[in-house]
Amino acid sequence: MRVNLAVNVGGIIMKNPVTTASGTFGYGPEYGRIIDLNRLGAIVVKGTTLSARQGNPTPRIAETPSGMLNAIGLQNPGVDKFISEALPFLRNYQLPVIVNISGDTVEDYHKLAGILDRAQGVGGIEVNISCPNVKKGGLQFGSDPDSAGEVIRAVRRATSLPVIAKLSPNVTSIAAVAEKVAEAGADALSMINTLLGMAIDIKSRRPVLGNIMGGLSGPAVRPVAVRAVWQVYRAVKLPIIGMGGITCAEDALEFIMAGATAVAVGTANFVNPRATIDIIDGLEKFMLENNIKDINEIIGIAQ
Amino acid sequence: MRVNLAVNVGGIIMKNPVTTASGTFGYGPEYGRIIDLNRLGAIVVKGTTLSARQGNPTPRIAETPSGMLNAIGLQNPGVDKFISEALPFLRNYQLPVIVNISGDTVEDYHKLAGILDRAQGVGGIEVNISCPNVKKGGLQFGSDPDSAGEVIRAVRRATSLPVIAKLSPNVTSIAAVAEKVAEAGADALSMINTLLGMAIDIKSRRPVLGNIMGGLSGPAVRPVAVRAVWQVYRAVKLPIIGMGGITCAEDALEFIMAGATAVAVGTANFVNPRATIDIIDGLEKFMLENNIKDINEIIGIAQ
Amino acid sequence: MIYCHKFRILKNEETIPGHRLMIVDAPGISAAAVPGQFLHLRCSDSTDPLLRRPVSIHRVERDKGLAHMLYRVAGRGTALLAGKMPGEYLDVMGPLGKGFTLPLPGERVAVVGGGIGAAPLFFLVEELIRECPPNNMVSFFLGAASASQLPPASVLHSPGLEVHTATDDGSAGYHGTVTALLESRIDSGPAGFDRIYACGPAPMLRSLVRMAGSLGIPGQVSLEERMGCGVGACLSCACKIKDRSADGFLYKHACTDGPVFDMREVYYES
Amino acid sequence: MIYCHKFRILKNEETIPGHRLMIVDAPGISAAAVPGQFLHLRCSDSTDPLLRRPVSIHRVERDKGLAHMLYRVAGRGTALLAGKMPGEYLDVMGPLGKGFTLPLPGERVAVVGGGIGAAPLFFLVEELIRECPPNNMVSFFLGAASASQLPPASVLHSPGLEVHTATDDGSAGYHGTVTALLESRIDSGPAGFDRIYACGPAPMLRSLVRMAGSLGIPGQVSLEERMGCGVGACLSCACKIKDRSADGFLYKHACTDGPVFDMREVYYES
Ligand SMILES: Cc1cc2nc3c(=O)[nH]c(=O)nc-3n(C[C@H](O)[C@H](O)[C@H](O)COP(=O)(O)OP(=O)(O)OC[C@H]3O[C@@H](n4cnc5c(N)ncnc54)[C@H](O)[C@@H]3O)c2cc1C
Ligand SMILES: Cc1cc2nc3c(=O)[nH]c(=O)nc-3n(C[C@H](O)[C@H](O)[C@H](O)COP(=O)(O)OP(=O)(O)OC[C@H]3O[C@@H](n4cnc5c(N)ncnc54)[C@H](O)[C@@H]3O)c2cc1C
Ligand SMILES: Cc1cc2nc3c(=O)[nH]c(=O)nc-3n(C[C@H](O)[C@H](O)[C@H](O)COP(=O)(O)O)c2cc1C
Ligand SMILES: Cc1cc2nc3c(=O)[nH]c(=O)nc-3n(C[C@H](O)[C@H](O)[C@H](O)COP(=O)(O)O)c2cc1C
Ligand code: FES
Ligand code: FES
Repeated sequence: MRVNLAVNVGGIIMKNPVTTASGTFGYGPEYGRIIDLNRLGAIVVKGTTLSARQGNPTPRIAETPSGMLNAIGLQNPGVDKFISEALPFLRNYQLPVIVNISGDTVEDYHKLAGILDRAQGVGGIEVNISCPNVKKGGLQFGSDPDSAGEVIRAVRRATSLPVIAKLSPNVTSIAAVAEKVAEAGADALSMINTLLGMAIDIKSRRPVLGNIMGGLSGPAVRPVAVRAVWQVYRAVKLPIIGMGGITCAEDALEFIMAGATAVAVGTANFVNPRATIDIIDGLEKFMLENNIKDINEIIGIAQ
Repeated sequence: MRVNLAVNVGGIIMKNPVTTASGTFGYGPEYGRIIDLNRLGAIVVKGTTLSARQGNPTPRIAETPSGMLNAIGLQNPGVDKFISEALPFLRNYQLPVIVNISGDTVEDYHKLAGILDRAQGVGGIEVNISCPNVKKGGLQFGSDPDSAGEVIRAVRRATSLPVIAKLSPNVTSIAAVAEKVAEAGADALSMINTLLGMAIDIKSRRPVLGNIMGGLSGPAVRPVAVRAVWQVYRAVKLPIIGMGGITCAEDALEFIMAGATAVAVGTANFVNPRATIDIIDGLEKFMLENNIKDINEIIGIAQ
Repeated sequence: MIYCHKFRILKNEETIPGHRLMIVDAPGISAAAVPGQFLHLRCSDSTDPLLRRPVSIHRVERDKGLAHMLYRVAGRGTALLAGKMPGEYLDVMGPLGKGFTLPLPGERVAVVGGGIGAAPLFFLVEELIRECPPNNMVSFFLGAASASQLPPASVLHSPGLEVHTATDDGSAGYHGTVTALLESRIDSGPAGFDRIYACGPAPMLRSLVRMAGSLGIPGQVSLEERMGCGVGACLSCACKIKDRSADGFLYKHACTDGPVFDMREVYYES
Repeated sequence: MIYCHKFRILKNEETIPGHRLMIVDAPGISAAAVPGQFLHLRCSDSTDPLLRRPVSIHRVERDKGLAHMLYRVAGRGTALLAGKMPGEYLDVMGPLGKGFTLPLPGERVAVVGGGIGAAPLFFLVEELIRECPPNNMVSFFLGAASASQLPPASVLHSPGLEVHTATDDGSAGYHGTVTALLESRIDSGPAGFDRIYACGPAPMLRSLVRMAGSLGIPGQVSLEERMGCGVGACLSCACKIKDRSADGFLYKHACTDGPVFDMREVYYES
């Protein structure tokens, strides 16, 4: 039997449903020395802003039970350098490159989308309205359904590329945000970004992270992420890229059965740099063993 | 050196800052066969409603990475039976008994508070406006600052007992809810209740829990809980009972340093039935080793 | 008295494929335990996996102060248990739950175990042999998927005991389910049974309860549910028990009201 | 080539109190590694603790295909490492990072290690001895809290090598910090140093960098930061490196730009 793993995420054709979570996979070359990037369904690169950002003071990460906190603070060289220095490498690969963008203002998002629209080799834009680690913008946009819609509308106007809205779990109703960004013209949704968290070093009596608060990711958050996908799948008709604590094919299947069309692997890359490949292989094996011809058959099957 | 562990939580005098999280410690006798209940700073009993509740279908729990999901559904015998059958046992102990209450309507909460106000041996009322596992009421009240305030106001009118509002982390701004319940007359706050989550059984292709969604608790959620305490400590002046993934004295100290006056132990009881006692002993040891005379000195010290 | 601390492991060996016998040095537990009770085990010091795992007391050797457990390696927790070496210490809580009530003098007893459900019944059979002879006849019915999965009942040899086996594939004993075997014995023989004790997978117990009910034979079954606390505090291990309420049932708790319940009490949806 | 799989542990023994030497059978790694590089270790199969732990390559035995690590049992991850038995397999990723650049022919070299920071310097000293003799004089300065905490440098004996020790409590060698010892040697002797290599706690490196700067001696230091990925993907291991920007620094990453940096590049707040 041959099985079909290909999925269509709002116009982005992925040869399998496995991509990378922004900020956990650099720009490709980092893990390209360990795995064959061409096997991925798509790659989502580190969050990009209009101008370069230094990021937050250290420590930037802290380990927590089955998870980690990060407060990187969107360190990145800015969109122009991204296009001139990081994108050429990625053009060598046969896979959609999804660029994750962040801004301080709606105008920033609009500009970023316009610049990327003109860049060669960009397969889609993931709009991060949910970063808990920057002072302005970020989570602020993502926590209010109307502002979230406004950002997506601005991006939509600037580009014909597929637009993915990345949602935050730090809200009372993620479905309400999903509805607004759907109305605003998003082609797909990705979820979840990190949960706002913190840790305290009882020896120094100070927060562990240089930035005080950070984003919680990893297996610890998986139940929250699966729930978010489940809820949003019922609320809107857009394809979903599910993420949050995925470490293996079984985890990925939880998301797919809850309603995700694709999945992204984040923190697990740090633990097992071959996690994405193991998941792709594991999905295929599961399909063969369970006589599933097309992965699309089981999207949302648990609903 | 003698150290002072006693704290005052909105009028509830606790001989040490360690209590139990509602729903994880039954009504006392369950763990009373293993530990000396008199050593606890207070006991918070299982959620009580006006009339008896059957609770949700099984499975009611599922294990997740460093955590667990529960959807018990507030199974309880109703407040009258609680008073006639569970409370007499607790009157034998020298410790404040805090009764956790839940209702479908604001009126329910009002009535419950009135009934408990007249019962002998109740030291305080914890108002659960954050239970994710019941159809009506529960989380619905807790997710909207104004409804939360309304519930607390109704309880406040019905009783002169200390009123503790138990907050949900499933909101965009927990500080905003805290402000409203403070205005409404709460004497203290407790946080966090469980995070809304779910798990899917990929074999059956169905949600694991009988109730589909459930509440995530245990060490996995600790960073979210510490963050909530930190934020609320800055927003309102009320004492906080911190909880969420506390397993040992070091964890408890994280909460205290973030701003909690007391801490509650939940899921950890299931893993280590002596967790509460170990934490009390551990806090005293920490104070002796670090020359802290009064636990109150370090409340919020990391701020 | 509920013990809860680390006990030394004396043995942890595969017995039948995929199943292991663990013996811990736990005099207090072995002295206090009654058949049908269980132990709640912490499989790892890490918070993942977090919860304890309930495992029945398979046998006790009171004179040596030992408690035996027979477990199937089912998932992560039991796999971690399987990795423990003799000499290591295991965090054990117990004995927990309500055990079986012994029969009346002279009653003819059928003890029916399906799969790993047989584990606690060895303790029961030994207790029946010890407490009830020579008046009670005990027939132990053991069912498994195939011959290799049958726990060896030879340890139990005693004059008053008959052991019957059934396998799904017919590789040993009766070819069919253990319930069908019991039924055939009741049909064929003159000697019926006055009391049935059973433990095994839910569908087996269900058909057994129905059969016993229609034959009017009283008995007890041991039920399984997911457990958090093991002591009645978390209300997770709910089992439906018949009740005159509108629902027709109320939830009791396997860890404290059970795991052993009267067959007539167990509520099954029709 | 970055290896990432399970390697067999050949040895895992306490050397000095609280410190252990682990040897893994990893021919590819030992052949490819250069001094100053590190390995990223998964301490447990569970998700708690979740992240890998960076540990330097302490030495290699290329002929036997072995990689050595010398580690201090600092917390949960290293405690789990300490529990591994020879014969078990360890998930190792590496070699990672940029190592030390060897000196110019004829340069007099000071290698300065504080505490467990000495670990990677053994590999460096061995490489210096192998690659640079007879032209380079190598002085290895080792500092620790007390005599019992000094890693034995006897393994390194070689004609071109001088070993000097310092302890905080004076129980062995110079009484004081290793930086003070180095300073005293520079002051007293006619022979200064042309190049300094160092690894150790942040305050030690800071004062060493200042000293080397004021004396105009070039060199390299190995920095420590909390690491996620180990390959430059997560941007967590940020180190401040001097830069002409408004901030005066930019963040480079210990796992890929380092952990070894030029002393003159490292940015310290004044
Ligand atoms: C009262 C009682 C007595 C038992 N006695 C025995 C025994 O003597 N021998 C034996 O082999 N097994 C026994 N079981 C079943 C045993 O508890 C499970 O096989 C075990 O918990 C599986 O854990 P795991 O981590 O290996 O599997 P996983 O599937 O990874 O476990 C995931 C979660 O589900 C729970 N779970 C999984 N299967 C069961 C189950 N069948 N019953 C309850 N919870 C389950 C686990 O405890 C855990 O919380 C008993 C169960 C109960 C309730
Ligand atoms: C490039 C590099 C090389 C190193 N080489 C060695 C070596 O050869 N020998 C040795 O003993 N130690 C070395 N360390 C330090 C070693 O990584 C830490 O001691 C170890 O991570 C502690 O883990 P733990 O779980 O035992 O401690 P915990 O304190 O429980 O760790 C908690 C978290 O903090 C991180 N962490 C704690 N201390 C450090 C630290 N000093 N540096 C970076 N992260 C830390 C851990 O990785 C973990 O994520 C090196 C560190 C780096 C960055
Ligand atoms: C170190 C780190 C950096 C991240 N950076 C970004 C980012 O730049 N933009 C973004 O949208 N999400 C970022 N995220 C969030 C992840 O993309 C992902 O949503 C989250 O980590 C949950 O998935 P996981 O549990 O698989 O890691 C980052 C996460 C981590 C751990
Ligand atoms: C099995 C279970 C039952 C619970 N029942 C209640 C309840 O009845 N009322 C309530 O306010 N919280 C209830 N909770 C939430 C806990 O009191 C606590 O807020 C939460 O579990 C976080 O703490 P923990 O991580 O220490 O368990 C319950 C939690 C669990 C695990
Ligand atoms: S396991 Fe907690 S009530 Fe039974
Ligand atoms: S550890 Fe991830 S960038 Fe250095």
